[in-house]
Amino acid sequence: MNQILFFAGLREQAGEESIELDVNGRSIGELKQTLSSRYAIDKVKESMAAVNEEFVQDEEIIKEGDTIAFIPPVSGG
Amino acid sequence: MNQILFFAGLREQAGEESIELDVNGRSIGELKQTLSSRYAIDKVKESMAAVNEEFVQDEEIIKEGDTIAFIPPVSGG
Amino acid sequence: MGKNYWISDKPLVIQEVVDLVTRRNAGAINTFIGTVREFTKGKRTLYLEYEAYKAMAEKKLEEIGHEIKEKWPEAETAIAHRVGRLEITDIAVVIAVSTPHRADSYEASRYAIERIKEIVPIWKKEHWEDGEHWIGDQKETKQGIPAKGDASK
Amino acid sequence: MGKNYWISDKPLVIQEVVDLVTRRNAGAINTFIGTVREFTKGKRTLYLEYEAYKAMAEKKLEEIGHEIKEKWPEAETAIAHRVGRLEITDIAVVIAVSTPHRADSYEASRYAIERIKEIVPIWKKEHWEDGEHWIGDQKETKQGIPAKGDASK
Repeated sequence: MNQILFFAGLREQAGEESIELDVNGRSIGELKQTLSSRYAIDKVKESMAAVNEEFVQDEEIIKEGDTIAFIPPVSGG
Repeated sequence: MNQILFFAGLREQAGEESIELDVNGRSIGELKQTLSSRYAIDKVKESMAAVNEEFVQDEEIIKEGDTIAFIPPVSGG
Repeated sequence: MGKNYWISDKPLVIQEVVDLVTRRNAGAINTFIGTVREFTKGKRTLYLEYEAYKAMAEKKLEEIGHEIKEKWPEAETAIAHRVGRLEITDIAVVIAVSTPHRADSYEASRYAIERIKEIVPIWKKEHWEDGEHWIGDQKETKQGIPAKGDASK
Repeated sequence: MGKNYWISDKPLVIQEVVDLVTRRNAGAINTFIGTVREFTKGKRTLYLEYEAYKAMAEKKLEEIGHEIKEKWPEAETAIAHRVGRLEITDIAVVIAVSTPHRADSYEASRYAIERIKEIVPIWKKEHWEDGEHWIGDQKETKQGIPAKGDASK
């Protein structure tokens, strides 16, 4: 299983802080596609992604147990 | 009369924090000359001068009651 | 505290951040303090809410410290960022950088705030009289990993 | 305190200087803190002594504040400088500048420290293991009045 985290405006769109999905072997790009089309969380498209707290590209392949976070445009400082 | 103030290395050379001299009508340049030749305070030559707490040039004419300060190279901060 | 980079839901104390970088071989400490401003382009903010992906945000702050160390080997850096509800004039972020000489302290501190705005997963929501909105300043809004050192200019 | 520019023989408190420039319309506060460094070019400092022409120094600090206001009309500035004996890591100067946006706070703060080193009648004497010496960083060492804005670059 994989935990998927949402933050800020993306969290509000998702209606959840996190969900669990088995996406082992899928790419981040594919997961974005799924979240956007099946769950209507289309803000993932403008978000960066992190796996286990490190930024990754859409090509990154998800492994069992990875935590995936979607990072909408940041605005700290 | 005029009060003449010395600071830092210049004060140490003068041996005094201040002296009183009547230099009404003289220029700052002339005063530097006097201090340097008659009182052996030659560091005034590398110093800026202030009259009543404002920087002035050597051409400035001193008036009765003016306070003259000699400002060696500053090193605050 | 034990560490130089942290996210907190408590008010930030400038002196605590400065203390972490004060040392015998530094002659200069630059601090940047980000506060909540009331008006932005004529629009009045009532208060802000900050949210962070805490574990990752602390890691990324520390990573900024490492980037600074690469660019300015003699610099010491500490950064604290607050989350939760902040009122006008409250402190959102405190950066402190100490260096032997002053020019580096300014440059490294500036580098830190620019990088925070690029790579640290923290978000603010503005609350106005007529609504609210999550703000995204991020330079990199498309997919991709923020490049190291893009902020240096 | 009642004023934003002062010379003190007491330890400087960063927060007090920052408080003077904190306001609802500032989103950024930059502070520069000058501390006593132990080693300069391999030479060990034991302690420093700072001396000021106090009345004129406070006037000149205020003048720097006015120069900043001309260049950055929305900036608020406060500067405190300490005199007397200072030990290693003690704070000699605290500058705080608040502005609506961050870039100006860095630039104005930098301007302030450069101008302090040009026009404010304050001197430091270094005490080393083998002697002591009054330091003169001043850019204008010949006769003449330091020009306004020479520090801006």
